Amino acid sequence: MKIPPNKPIHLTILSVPAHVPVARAAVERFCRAMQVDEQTTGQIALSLDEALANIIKHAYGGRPDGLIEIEVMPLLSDGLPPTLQLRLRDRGRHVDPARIRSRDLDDVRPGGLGVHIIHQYMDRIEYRKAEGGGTVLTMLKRLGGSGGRS
Amino acid sequence: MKIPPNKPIHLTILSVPAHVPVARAAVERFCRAMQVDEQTTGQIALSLDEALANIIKHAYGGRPDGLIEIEVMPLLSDGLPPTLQLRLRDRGRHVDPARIRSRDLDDVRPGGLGVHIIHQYMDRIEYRKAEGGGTVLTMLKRLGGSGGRS
Amino acid sequence: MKKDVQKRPIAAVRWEGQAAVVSVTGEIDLSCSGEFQDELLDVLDDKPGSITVDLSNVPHMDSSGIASLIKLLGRSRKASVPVRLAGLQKRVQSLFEITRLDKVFEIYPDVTEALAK
Amino acid sequence: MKKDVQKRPIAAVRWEGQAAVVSVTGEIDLSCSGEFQDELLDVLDDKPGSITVDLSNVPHMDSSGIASLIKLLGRSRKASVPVRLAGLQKRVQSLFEITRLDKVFEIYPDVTEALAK
Ligand SMILES: Nc1ncnc2c1ncn2[C@@H]1O[C@H](COP(=O)(O)OP(=O)(O)O)[C@@H](O)[C@H]1O
Ligand SMILES: Nc1ncnc2c1ncn2[C@@H]1O[C@H](COP(=O)(O)OP(=O)(O)O)[C@@H](O)[C@H]1O
Repeated sequence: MKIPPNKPIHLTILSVPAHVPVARAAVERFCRAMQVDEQTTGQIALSLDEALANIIKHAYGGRPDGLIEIEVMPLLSDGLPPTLQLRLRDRGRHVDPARIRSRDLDDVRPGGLGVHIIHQYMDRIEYRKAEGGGTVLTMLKRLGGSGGRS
Repeated sequence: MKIPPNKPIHLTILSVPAHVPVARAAVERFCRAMQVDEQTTGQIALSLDEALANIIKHAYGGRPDGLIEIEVMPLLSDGLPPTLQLRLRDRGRHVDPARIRSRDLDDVRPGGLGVHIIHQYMDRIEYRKAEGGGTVLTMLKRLGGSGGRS
Repeated sequence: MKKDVQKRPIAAVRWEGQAAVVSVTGEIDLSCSGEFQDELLDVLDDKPGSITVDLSNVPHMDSSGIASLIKLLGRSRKASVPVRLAGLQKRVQSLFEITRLDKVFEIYPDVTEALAK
Repeated sequence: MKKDVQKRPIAAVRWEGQAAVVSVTGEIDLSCSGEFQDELLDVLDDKPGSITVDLSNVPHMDSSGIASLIKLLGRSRKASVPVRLAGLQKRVQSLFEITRLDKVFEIYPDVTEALAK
């Protein structure tokens, strides 16, 4: 029984750190059901984790009552490699995407790595101002091989 | 960092079996984050599983394009034991709750056990006709001890 | 993509003389109980002297997995092939108890004890 | 409720002579990296000769967990206490590589090799 392609699942959590592992568990299980390999699953899970942490810390400034909507969708169409799309929507402070940048890697100190990690692991990242306020972050990860089909 | 009480998370899946383990993983991780013990977590996970299977098979008759909305909420209020509330909403065929019954346990044959399992494991079960069509199933599980608070 | 993905739900079938030992891996629910049943019945088609189903790597099973096992049990009885379940984790053991199927199936702590019968 | 729940994120601190071995369990993310950092710094307060952080039971760590470890490293350097990481799972090893922190931390395959230094 296969995960249907081009059909989303949705998860809505609050901007609290304790909800992050719940979202991560759902997305990891989704990847496993698609038979995505462990390495790719780990990269997707960590990117989700970092993106959620940033929404909690920066878009909502640590406020625990913000909503975060997560859409997970396997994209499958002729001529394109199977891809997982993660879309995160918040209703917090929107900042110019150009300002969303990690620190210099050589400047070793706590923090300032999340955005770098997402860029390393995901194939495409787009921040867009959401209608009605907040930000929509879309991340794409190619699954290669038979992923997404199986 | 604790799971906030009386605040829900929401998950929307399709009426396809492959989405069931994704929902289960989210709910299991939610329980673990609340430090619910393994036995109770297993009972909640299995009840969710059976309830989703029934919605897929009976409310949507195997159709893969039905929506299932899942709400998970820890209930915590003075004088009441900490409780997990699972609420499942479908938009499929609603049947008289009185007709939702498992087979006689002694009549051993494949199938006909799901509703029995849910009644064994959950403390309260209520089927209600949903506004706009379909059914809302609310299941409550007492967590005892410190669960929900931690 | 599938390089490190294990075969599921039945990881392997091993023969100890006439006895077939079926190793099951992962969660068994509606998303895989169909394959589970088909693969169990395939083992019966190979005419074993007995079938031992090793559930020690199954952290979760629902009533659809139970249905597959009941189907196997029914067919096996007709063929006079004993079916034994081994290594149930607590969560699965509890499921067999509340459905009273612990009285219907032969259940052993592990494969070694099941094969000793 | 908590009867079978393990202490998290730091399951245990063991002493081998002057060397402190910190066993970490479970996923480290924003929901527990604060506790993680506090508990690591508590170990440093006990003035060990070295600190080995056993990450072999950590399937997932994010940049907030890394931040806790960098904080520990900074403080430990001031106190001239070597910090060693041991047993990184593939996912965590990869995180250290893409952040180039595999050049900043001393990383060993397991605790035994870390303690042998
Ligand atoms: N979702 C977001 N909304 C607003 N600003 C963000 C968001 N994500 C990242 N940023 C900005 O980008 C910077 C770098 O983010 P990151 O690399 O994850 O490190 P850190 O979050 O530890 O500062 C943040 O400090 C913040 O200014
Ligand atoms: N969500 C539901 N909607 C409609 N009917 C249901 C639903 N859940 C259960 N039922 C009815 O109750 C019966 C018993 O369900 P169950 O014990 O789970 O066994 P099974 O699903 O294997 O038949 C089903 O056969 C069905 O007629």
